[in-house]
Amino acid sequence: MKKFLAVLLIIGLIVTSGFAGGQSEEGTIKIGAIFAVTGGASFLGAPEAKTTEMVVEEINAAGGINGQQIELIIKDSAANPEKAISFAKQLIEEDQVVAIIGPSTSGETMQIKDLCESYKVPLVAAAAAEAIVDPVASYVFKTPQKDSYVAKWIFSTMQSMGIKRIGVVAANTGFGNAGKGQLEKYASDFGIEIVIAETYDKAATDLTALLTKLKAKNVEAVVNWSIVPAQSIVPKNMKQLGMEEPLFQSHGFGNIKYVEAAGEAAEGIIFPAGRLLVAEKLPEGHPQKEILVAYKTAYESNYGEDVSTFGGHAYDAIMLVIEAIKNADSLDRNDIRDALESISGFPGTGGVFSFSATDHNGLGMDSLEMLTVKNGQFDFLQ
Amino acid sequence: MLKIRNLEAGYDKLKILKGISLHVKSGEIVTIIGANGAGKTTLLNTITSIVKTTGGNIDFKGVDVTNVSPDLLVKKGCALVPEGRQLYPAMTVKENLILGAYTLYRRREHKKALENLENIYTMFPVLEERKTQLAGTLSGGEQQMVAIGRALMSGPDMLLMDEPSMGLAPLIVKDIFRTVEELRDKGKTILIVEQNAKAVLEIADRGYVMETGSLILEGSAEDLLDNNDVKRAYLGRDYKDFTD
Amino acid sequence: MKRFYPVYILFITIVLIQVLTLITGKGYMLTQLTMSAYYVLVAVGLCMVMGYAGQISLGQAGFFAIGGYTTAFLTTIDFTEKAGTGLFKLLDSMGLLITKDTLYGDTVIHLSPWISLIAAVLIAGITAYALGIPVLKLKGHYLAMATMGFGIIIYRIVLGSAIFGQADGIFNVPAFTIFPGLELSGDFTSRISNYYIAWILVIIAILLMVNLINSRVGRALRSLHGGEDASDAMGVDTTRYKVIIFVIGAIMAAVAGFFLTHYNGGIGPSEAGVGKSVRYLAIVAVGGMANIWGSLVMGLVLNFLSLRGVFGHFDDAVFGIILVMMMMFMPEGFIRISVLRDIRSLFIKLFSRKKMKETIQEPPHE
Amino acid sequence: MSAEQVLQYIFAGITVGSIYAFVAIGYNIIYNTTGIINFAQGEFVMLGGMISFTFSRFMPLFPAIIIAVLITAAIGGLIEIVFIRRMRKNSVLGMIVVTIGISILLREAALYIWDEQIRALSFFTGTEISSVSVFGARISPQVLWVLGVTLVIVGGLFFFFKFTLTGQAMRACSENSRAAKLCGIKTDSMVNFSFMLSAGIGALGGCVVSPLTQTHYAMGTDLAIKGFIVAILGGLGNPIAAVAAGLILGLLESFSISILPMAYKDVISIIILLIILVAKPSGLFGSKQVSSLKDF
Amino acid sequence: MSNADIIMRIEGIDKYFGGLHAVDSVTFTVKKGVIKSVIGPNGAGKTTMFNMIAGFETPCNGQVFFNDILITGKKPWQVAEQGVLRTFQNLKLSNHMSVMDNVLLGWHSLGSAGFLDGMFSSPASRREEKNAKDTVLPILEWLNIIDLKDSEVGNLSFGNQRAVELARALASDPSMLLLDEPAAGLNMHETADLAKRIEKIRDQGRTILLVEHDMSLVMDISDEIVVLNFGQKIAEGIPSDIQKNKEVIRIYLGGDGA
Repeated sequence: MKKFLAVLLIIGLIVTSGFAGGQSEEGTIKIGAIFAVTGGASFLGAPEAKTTEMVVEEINAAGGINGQQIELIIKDSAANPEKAISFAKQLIEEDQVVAIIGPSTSGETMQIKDLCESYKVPLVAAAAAEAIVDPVASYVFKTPQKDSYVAKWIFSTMQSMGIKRIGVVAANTGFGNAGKGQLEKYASDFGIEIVIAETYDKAATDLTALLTKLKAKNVEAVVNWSIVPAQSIVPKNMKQLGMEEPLFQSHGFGNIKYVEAAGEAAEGIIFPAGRLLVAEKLPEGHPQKEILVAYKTAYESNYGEDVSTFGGHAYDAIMLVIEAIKNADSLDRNDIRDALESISGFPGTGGVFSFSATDHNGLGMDSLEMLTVKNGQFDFLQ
Repeated sequence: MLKIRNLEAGYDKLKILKGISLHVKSGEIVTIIGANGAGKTTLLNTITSIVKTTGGNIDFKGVDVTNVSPDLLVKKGCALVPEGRQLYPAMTVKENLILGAYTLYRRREHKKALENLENIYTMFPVLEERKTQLAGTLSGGEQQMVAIGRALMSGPDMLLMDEPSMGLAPLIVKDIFRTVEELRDKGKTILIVEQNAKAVLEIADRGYVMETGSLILEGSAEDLLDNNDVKRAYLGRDYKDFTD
Repeated sequence: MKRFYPVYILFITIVLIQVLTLITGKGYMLTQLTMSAYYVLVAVGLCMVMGYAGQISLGQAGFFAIGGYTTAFLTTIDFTEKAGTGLFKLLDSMGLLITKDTLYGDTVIHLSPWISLIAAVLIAGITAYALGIPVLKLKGHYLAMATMGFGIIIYRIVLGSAIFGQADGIFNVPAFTIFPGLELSGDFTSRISNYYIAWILVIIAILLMVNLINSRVGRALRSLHGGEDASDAMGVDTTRYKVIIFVIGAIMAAVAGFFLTHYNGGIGPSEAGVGKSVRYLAIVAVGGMANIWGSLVMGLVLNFLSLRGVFGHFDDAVFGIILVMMMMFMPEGFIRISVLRDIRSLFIKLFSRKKMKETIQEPPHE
Repeated sequence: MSAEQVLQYIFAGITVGSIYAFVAIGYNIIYNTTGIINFAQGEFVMLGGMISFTFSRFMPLFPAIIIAVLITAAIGGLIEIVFIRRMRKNSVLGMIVVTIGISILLREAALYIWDEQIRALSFFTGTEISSVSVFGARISPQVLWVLGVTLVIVGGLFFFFKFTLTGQAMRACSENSRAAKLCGIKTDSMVNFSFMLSAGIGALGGCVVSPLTQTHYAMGTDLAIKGFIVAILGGLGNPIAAVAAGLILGLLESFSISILPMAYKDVISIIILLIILVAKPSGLFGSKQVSSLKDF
Repeated sequence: MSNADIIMRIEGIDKYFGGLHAVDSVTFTVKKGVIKSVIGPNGAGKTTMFNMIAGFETPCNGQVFFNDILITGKKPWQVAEQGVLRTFQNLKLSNHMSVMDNVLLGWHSLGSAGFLDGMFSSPASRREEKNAKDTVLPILEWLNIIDLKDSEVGNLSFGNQRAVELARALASDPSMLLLDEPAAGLNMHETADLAKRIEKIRDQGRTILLVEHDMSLVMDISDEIVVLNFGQKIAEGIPSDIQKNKEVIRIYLGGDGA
């Protein structure tokens, strides 16, 4: 009998919690967020969720937007597209959010791109793939710099270093695949030959065999495109193999943890990234400096961990939405979309955003800097 | 030394022992004979608590040992030579024997264990010759010696033996039972469960006859040897036609 | 017939829930209820394989993915350029080509989902058959690992192959017009009809399975659970029965994958992951293994809550706890006869004050 | 392929193979005493890396590793007492489900204790960039550590099972647990000890490979699967063969990369698993008879 | 005797397990409509022989013919379809199924409804199911378990479980029954009942091959007996002869074989 009552109690609790969800106070501005806080892409989702929570708390403490408090509803999709779809529908219909930020991964974003477009809900994605804003869907925006800029930066740097034959390795994530595609697309424009391009598993723990394969092809440089721990395994394994060729990484390397994990092997890695990582080293008066330093200090003091560019993408997303709401002075999704599209010269962590009807990324080549690792720190590439 | 009163036990719904009472005095060889499936092995397994008792009690050296864990019984000085020998086939003869003295080693009585080992080697010189051989590769008779030796390693006062003659040629059976007699002469108390009635009754002091979970007869070995009921228990109740 | 009472109750409950959501203005919940229905379908199939026939499968998500990816792949290729060729003219005349305008102003021509539905069922069925014949000879850990291995292979293939969109999966999967006016899609306007499409599919599947369980074949399947020797000795061709029920489970998973992919408008590799297979396993376990209704109820409740994000960051942990706790404390599952008996005796106690019988009535011992 | 490259692939294979072997040894120890495949074995490796990393901030590396091994062993023992012991009489199906559940719980617990970030112990000798040249091929000193520790563990296990009373008692339990009980061996304690031992070995593996592969809360699942493939390949219940099988799988994978795209690496090893399962379930090194005369 | 009277011929079957010669070139025949018992001490190879006849193990050498059809190498279910049904010493019943379902499982080989029939509950399959129930009810009645038909088998007493197992075997209308220690675990009263039932089954024209330890039962009801020891056939004949056979007495009572 006790057992049965317990069962009844549990079922009752579960059902009520299911039906009771979604109740909220009136008069707040609801913003939805879908991040992969756990699961395979938690490297992205966790700092993103922390950042948005922090930002919203700050703004609410300072009185909110136009006197209204923000209610942030974060859903953890664990990088599952089907959950992202479920959550997007929930946020749009049930929670009636004015805009959605996220998801963290390109796959999820692409799965809900059409959804947001047909229900006319502004989506500001924190995922990188170019396809999110190309073709342009009028309601879909993204904050990370375009993959093609990254590829072009890498290639032009190679050009100046006189590198012609390269090997490319990428993780089997949406980010890695998209990056590999961009590299393959633009290589010939810069007179660079990709001798070999390979994909490795995102959970790979040893890549010496793969790198041996690259080494055998006598490449002059290696590009690794990923957001996963392999970013520090690749440099370590290269050093193990005695490969002295320069290693280029993507903007996914924007997390000092990977530098620490790679230790001395990280020295000299070259990668393009937003200026967040070198905020303090920026010259005074740079339009981004103030905001970068502010975000960085706030994040690091709040969570006791180093800031990463991924958190920065979410920071930009939430700030852009807030800016748009302010500018539109309306909670209508269409007004917010219009306001988003007309944002111009807005400094964020990823660069200075200027959206237009044809550009929903809003960043130019100059949003990136070529960085390197020097003495275990990020620094400008000289 | 061993006293059993109204013991009942079985597996799940299948009740095998239906109120067994027996006793074994110190220094005796007592045998329980009966046909296949009479419940003899279950009785020994119940004494060693491998099968749980559902009724009655077992008293060893004046202590109630009903349902105590097998290792405690070994410590108290009662060891079982199981049916089918149950050796560790992929371990050497010596390793098999040493594990018999596991409880001694645990009590740090290494010297006593070593003594026991020496005694066993004297009793079964062939085991010393084969001490590095894997037990699974020995002949049936030798395996039975290992099984007996292993039980003796803990230096028990009482030995329970389950069908030591099973699967052995008659000559070897004789050897084994001669060894059992020797053990009795050295002061061990022995309870043998056996199907081979003739052979075991020749060495036993007393015997019980078991049939479908109950003891139907008790008597001295000589009496039992001549008892027609014994034959009945083996060959069926219509034995009337059976004339010797 | 008596054994269909639960089916009637199920149908009434489904209607009641819909009406309830309508009255309370929580119609949006139908979205997750619809998605859960498809996962329930997978769980019911696994329940047949694992609960009734006693064959563990840790590869059910692989079959789901086969269904989903087959249709996603076939219905998203654009045949605009080939539309003039003979084969496509033929298909067009049979109404098996569909022209659609995209949100971005392009026009694409793609295959009708009817073709991909047949393909999905065939591919899943044939794969299950080819896999089942060697693998179902294995038992216990070996069978678990072999089926899990199959799941991983499917996962790796969809993750590694460009035609399946790699890590991004396939999106923009068109709606499936079952007949004019009834569309399988995630559109908010067709939410109620889709809720019924999903649940009627589940009811049909359950009806078929309840029938099967109570038939000659079903008896033979149930007898496999305790051990195959007895069934074998009674003249049951155990190998064949195991393989066929495995195929049926696989087809149910593939059909679920097909429908959910059209409902969601896309599919990603996470649907093929081992984690998903473990979830189905958890649902069947918590439902009481050999209990279709248990799988149904727990599949509905757990997926519904999970898809609504109720468990938050603890989503996986919840399923882990369920697995461990269930197996340890309630190996017969949550939804089982004795719980119903408990309910009944509760009522008896409340209303009649008669002394109730505590335990199952055991026939007298001799 | 030049000789130097071949050697390089061999080294790569050995590195990965030893990691797999660590997991497979753990599987085998538990399997031997209980007949259970502990699907949470990969999590022990993860715990080893995580715990040692945490302690290495307060103390030198080696004490930190020892503490990590001890703590993980205790966790293993605790798991046996809390979950496995009362489940053992249950069906195989139940055991599979429970150990999968435990692995999920350990993983999620690690996520909440250590978050999603990666951790890496520092190199035992040298640094990330030091490497040794062997016949022209290059190898990190940490790989030598991994190899060395693998060998020491294999040797240690051999000695333990062959020459110590506890080791012999554990073998006795696995060969004939009824007879072991009759010899006065507490089989429950032996099972418990086998969980501690395999957890400890897993944790030690997790520490040694951490500098190379890094430690991440979700690393266990993949390792568990690979470790299982290796255990099956070598023949369940045979830790020494597991090391050989680990190296074979590692080499196969590493040479497969030289020919095929790496994306399909796992498909290859799983197809090997399926073939072995169907064609020769007793493993590469076991005939039916030898596996009945289990030997360490 | 004419060949037509012989229902089963066992010709020189052999089985080795590793080095153990479990069954050693055993040859005997079973006449139609008799009760034939196989006896012998533990480890004599009785169960192994049973397993070989029923298709659970394949003999290393030799053949078994049933009604002149070779059945060695067939799978157990194929042997069962031929009409040779076995019971198990340790009761392999489906404990979670009802008595009725267990017994209907025995009827399985007589039915023909397949997966699709089952799923769609086709009229033919429903008719068949009804006929099946009509067939098995008298069996349940005869074995006094009709009142238990809806109980789960796992909850029954051991005696009743034995009865279910016998009912299950009978449900297939077998021409030959292989009974593996059907009296194990039964009390005297139940054993006496069982003896009567087995004789009744024989009187219905079925052939019975029996492995049993209870000598009283064996001697009471058997028409013929085969004695095995160490895998070899050492005697064959009618019960009274077997009881007088010196070799048999020796292996049962022991002694020097004098």
